[in-house]
Amino acid sequence: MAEQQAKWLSCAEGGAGSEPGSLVRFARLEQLLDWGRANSLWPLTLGLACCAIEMMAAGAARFDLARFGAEVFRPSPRQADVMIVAGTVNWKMAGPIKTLYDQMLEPKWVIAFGNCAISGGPFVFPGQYAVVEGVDKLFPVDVHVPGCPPRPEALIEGILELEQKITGTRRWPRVKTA
Amino acid sequence: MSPGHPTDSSVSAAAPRETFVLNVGPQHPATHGVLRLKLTMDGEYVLHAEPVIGYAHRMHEKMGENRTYVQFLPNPSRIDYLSAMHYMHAYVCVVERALGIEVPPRAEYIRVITSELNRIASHLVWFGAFLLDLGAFTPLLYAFDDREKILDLLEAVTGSRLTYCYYRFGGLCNDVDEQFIEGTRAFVKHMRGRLGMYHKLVTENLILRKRLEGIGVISAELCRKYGATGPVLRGSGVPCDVRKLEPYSVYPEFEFDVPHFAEGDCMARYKVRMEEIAQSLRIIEQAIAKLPPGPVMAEKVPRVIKPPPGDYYFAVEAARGRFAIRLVSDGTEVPYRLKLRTPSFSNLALFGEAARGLLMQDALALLGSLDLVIPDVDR
Amino acid sequence: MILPEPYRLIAYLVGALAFVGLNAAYLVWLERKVAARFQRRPGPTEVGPAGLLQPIADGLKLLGKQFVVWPHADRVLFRLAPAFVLAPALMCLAVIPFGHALCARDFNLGLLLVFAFGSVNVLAILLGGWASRNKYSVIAAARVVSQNVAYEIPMLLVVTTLLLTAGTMNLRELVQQQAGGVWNWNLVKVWVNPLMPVLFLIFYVCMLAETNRAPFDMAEAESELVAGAFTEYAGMGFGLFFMAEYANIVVGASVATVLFLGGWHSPVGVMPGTFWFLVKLYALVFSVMWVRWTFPRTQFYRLLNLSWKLLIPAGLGALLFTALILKLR
Amino acid sequence: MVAAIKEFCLGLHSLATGLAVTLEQFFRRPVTVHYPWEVLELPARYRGHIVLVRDEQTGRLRCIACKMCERICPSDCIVVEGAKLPGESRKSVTEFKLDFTKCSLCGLCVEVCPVDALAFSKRYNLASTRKADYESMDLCELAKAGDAK
Repeated sequence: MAEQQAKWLSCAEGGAGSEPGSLVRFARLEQLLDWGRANSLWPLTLGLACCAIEMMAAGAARFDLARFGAEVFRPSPRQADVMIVAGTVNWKMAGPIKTLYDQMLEPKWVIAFGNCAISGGPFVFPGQYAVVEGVDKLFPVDVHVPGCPPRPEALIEGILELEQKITGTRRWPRVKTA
Repeated sequence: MSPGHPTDSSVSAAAPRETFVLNVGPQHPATHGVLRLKLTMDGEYVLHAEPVIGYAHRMHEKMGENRTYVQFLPNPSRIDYLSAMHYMHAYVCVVERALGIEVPPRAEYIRVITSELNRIASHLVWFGAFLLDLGAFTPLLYAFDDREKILDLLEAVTGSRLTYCYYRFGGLCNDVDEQFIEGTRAFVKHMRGRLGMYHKLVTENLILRKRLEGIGVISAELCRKYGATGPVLRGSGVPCDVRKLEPYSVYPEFEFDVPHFAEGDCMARYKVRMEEIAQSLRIIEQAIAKLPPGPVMAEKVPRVIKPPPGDYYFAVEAARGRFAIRLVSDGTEVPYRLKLRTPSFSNLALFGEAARGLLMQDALALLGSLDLVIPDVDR
Repeated sequence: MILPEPYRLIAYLVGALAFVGLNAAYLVWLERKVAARFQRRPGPTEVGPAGLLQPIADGLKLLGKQFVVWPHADRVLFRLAPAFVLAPALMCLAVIPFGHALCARDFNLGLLLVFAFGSVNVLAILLGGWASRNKYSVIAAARVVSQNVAYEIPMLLVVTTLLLTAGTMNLRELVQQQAGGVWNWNLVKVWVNPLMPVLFLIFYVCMLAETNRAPFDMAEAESELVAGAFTEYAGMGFGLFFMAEYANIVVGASVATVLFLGGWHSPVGVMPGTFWFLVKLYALVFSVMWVRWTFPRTQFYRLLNLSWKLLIPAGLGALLFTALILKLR
Repeated sequence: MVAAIKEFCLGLHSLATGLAVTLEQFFRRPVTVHYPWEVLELPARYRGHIVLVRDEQTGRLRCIACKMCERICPSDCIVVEGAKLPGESRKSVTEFKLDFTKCSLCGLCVEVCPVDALAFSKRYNLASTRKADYESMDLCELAKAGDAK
């Protein structure tokens, strides 16, 4: 068990910059592709716990992820671009979720949705044996959306944040909150 | 019209057949979360189904032994996040029973209203997700639309949309206002109309009826064998409801029926849940009409919760069936043992036997009709 | 048209290619918009005005995505299948008369060609599913083949019945016979054959099944078979399957328009033109989407039962009945 | 036979009603709130992460660093430090760190506070590329930033 955990943890260290490197790059073309990628983020259908319901709510009519072209939930990791880790990941699930991440094809992104995915959330206590304390220990995470569970708006905000990360600019206004 | 299902004997009698193992999950759209099913298949027939659980284990019982009674308050709502109110209800009630606290009537009435609203919300999520399993996408969004209306009401009172931490030992953390009551009244009216629409769009639909009628029959005997409760048991013709059998809170003061259908197929379970939404609306209507004034918090609640040593038990009817907590106290601030009896676990247990011989499509419809919440299975 | 034959054909095929490409891209957009409206939400709005740039973003994304043939898959067939799935749909469009003069290749056995090429697309999905070496893909591929074989029969029976009264397999002539207003369309010519509306209904159901659309979407039964035959495909490989689905809908709807809805003729009898063809075509496409976003999926065995036990006997009955009428008349 | 035909007709009718229901919805107005452009009004009791409250009269943070919240928190996500300012009888807060990534928004800290020094914020749309943004939120700093606005 401990060995397995250490193995998975070591995988994540290679981390950041998930895009495959290529020798020749075309600035304009890259920009165009990035625009395409940012506006067509197809998430993987992966619901783990409570937050998955809020993820479904974000796709439902009131919040409608479709407006940003991100409503095409793909059940097959091959066709998904962004993995929304919505819920608690425990060590039994760590293997499968790592496999899913590896099965997704480049370029790919990860949104850690909810406190459990970010750091294990309320399930962390001294001597706990089950919960992975943050999926960033398993693979690089691009956007963190805190909350328990976060509101669907927060997921939309996470997607916008990710788009900003991909294209470098933000097209939408920022919502001021008290 | 249904094809002959190969039983075990017919399989062994035939020439050597090639079977294969289909691994459904842990990430699969039909498993609603991180359940894994190992299906041994002969073509499209399921010969043997084995649920593999534990992918969403979150140590709730262990946490119960590690923290004080108050600190465990956020946990019950995360065991089964879809019926958070019921789980909170069971937890605060078991502690109240241990401490011998009398809860003011207004608090009990509000608990019933919020619990029943939560039950409707839970059934709506099930309705949407089940139809998504069957390949219909649109009802999911209609159901979520209605659910948002409930969430608005509950959020205004509790401050959160899903994992409410609202009940306290001895009452509630805050009172409801006139706006909530007006909103609930309006919702009851709205939901009655929408139920009619759901029946027109879904229940009467030929394709749906053909997909559910006579599929995945679960007998009362099978339910008894595995301890299945809730809509699954009621779909097998047993009018078993904790609210009627072991009345708690102020449920005895309301008139409502326990819907049950004898067929035991997916359609029966579907109809039970749809009928339960209507019954919940009835209860809410009565509770609002009778809502007494007064405080929402008992006066004599000790600041430090230290129940006398003993063994306490409390069961409620959650959206998925009987949820019970057994609390063993050793007189300290921390429970000695907190055993959770979750309905999804028992309901899932019968899947292996019930799915045998079904076609894969029907087996997944059966799985959907059990209405599982995986963290509730794994705890 | 003054261009010599080979050039004309090439020009038309390029045109057809553009038409299919545009249609596929924008039918996806339309589908997302229509689905959204049925579900009381706006659908794509933020990418370009009214989300019109959404298909372009999707296309770019798919083009820029890694395409991996995983080690256990059949390398050649896995790559071939996506190309193989789109080509037949293109070929079908070559004989469909969009307007009085707008037809790439107008020849006497046009209808036969459409059905011949129309059947190829099944093979492509079978190849894709089988070459993937994924259990879900193989199950889906097997389902698709038995489904399409089952539904080809009633479809051809219906068409044969229609041909008994029409007497030609030339698509342009078929349209010409329906000139002069809505009462001359094959759909409402009950005095020629009282079974016409029934024939259309059978044809429509078969069309849904042949194009693997809900409630008969066994190829991509998302909630059961992950992504069905396309589970292992990523990037543009998946994109081509996606495009082919819409190209097939266009072909199916075009054939239905030609056979039953009077092709390019206007319903009031004046001002015929390609415009009317497109209106009818897209109305049919809309109805296909409407059905998809309303109904749940059927069971696989019921789907086959429907064909073998209901549609084929009904088709045979209709054929016999029509033959009798023609003989007695 | 008659029953079969009747059922067939009823089935067709049910399909038609289904189509009619969705068509009716098709022509209704969408219910969507266009989030970055328009926002939903949050209820007064909405629970975001906690923030420190200032006293209306003195303008100082109400917190007296009694550490009740730190003790009751189920997830150990609050760290409070306080010191007695010269010439004062009660302590005042010098550091209030919140690990929001562990919080379960149960509200126990707000309820237990003897001087009502804690309140829920309305920040519901947090998202960041950096985990550190939420791992140790300095609520004193946040309160200052809130004043500056």
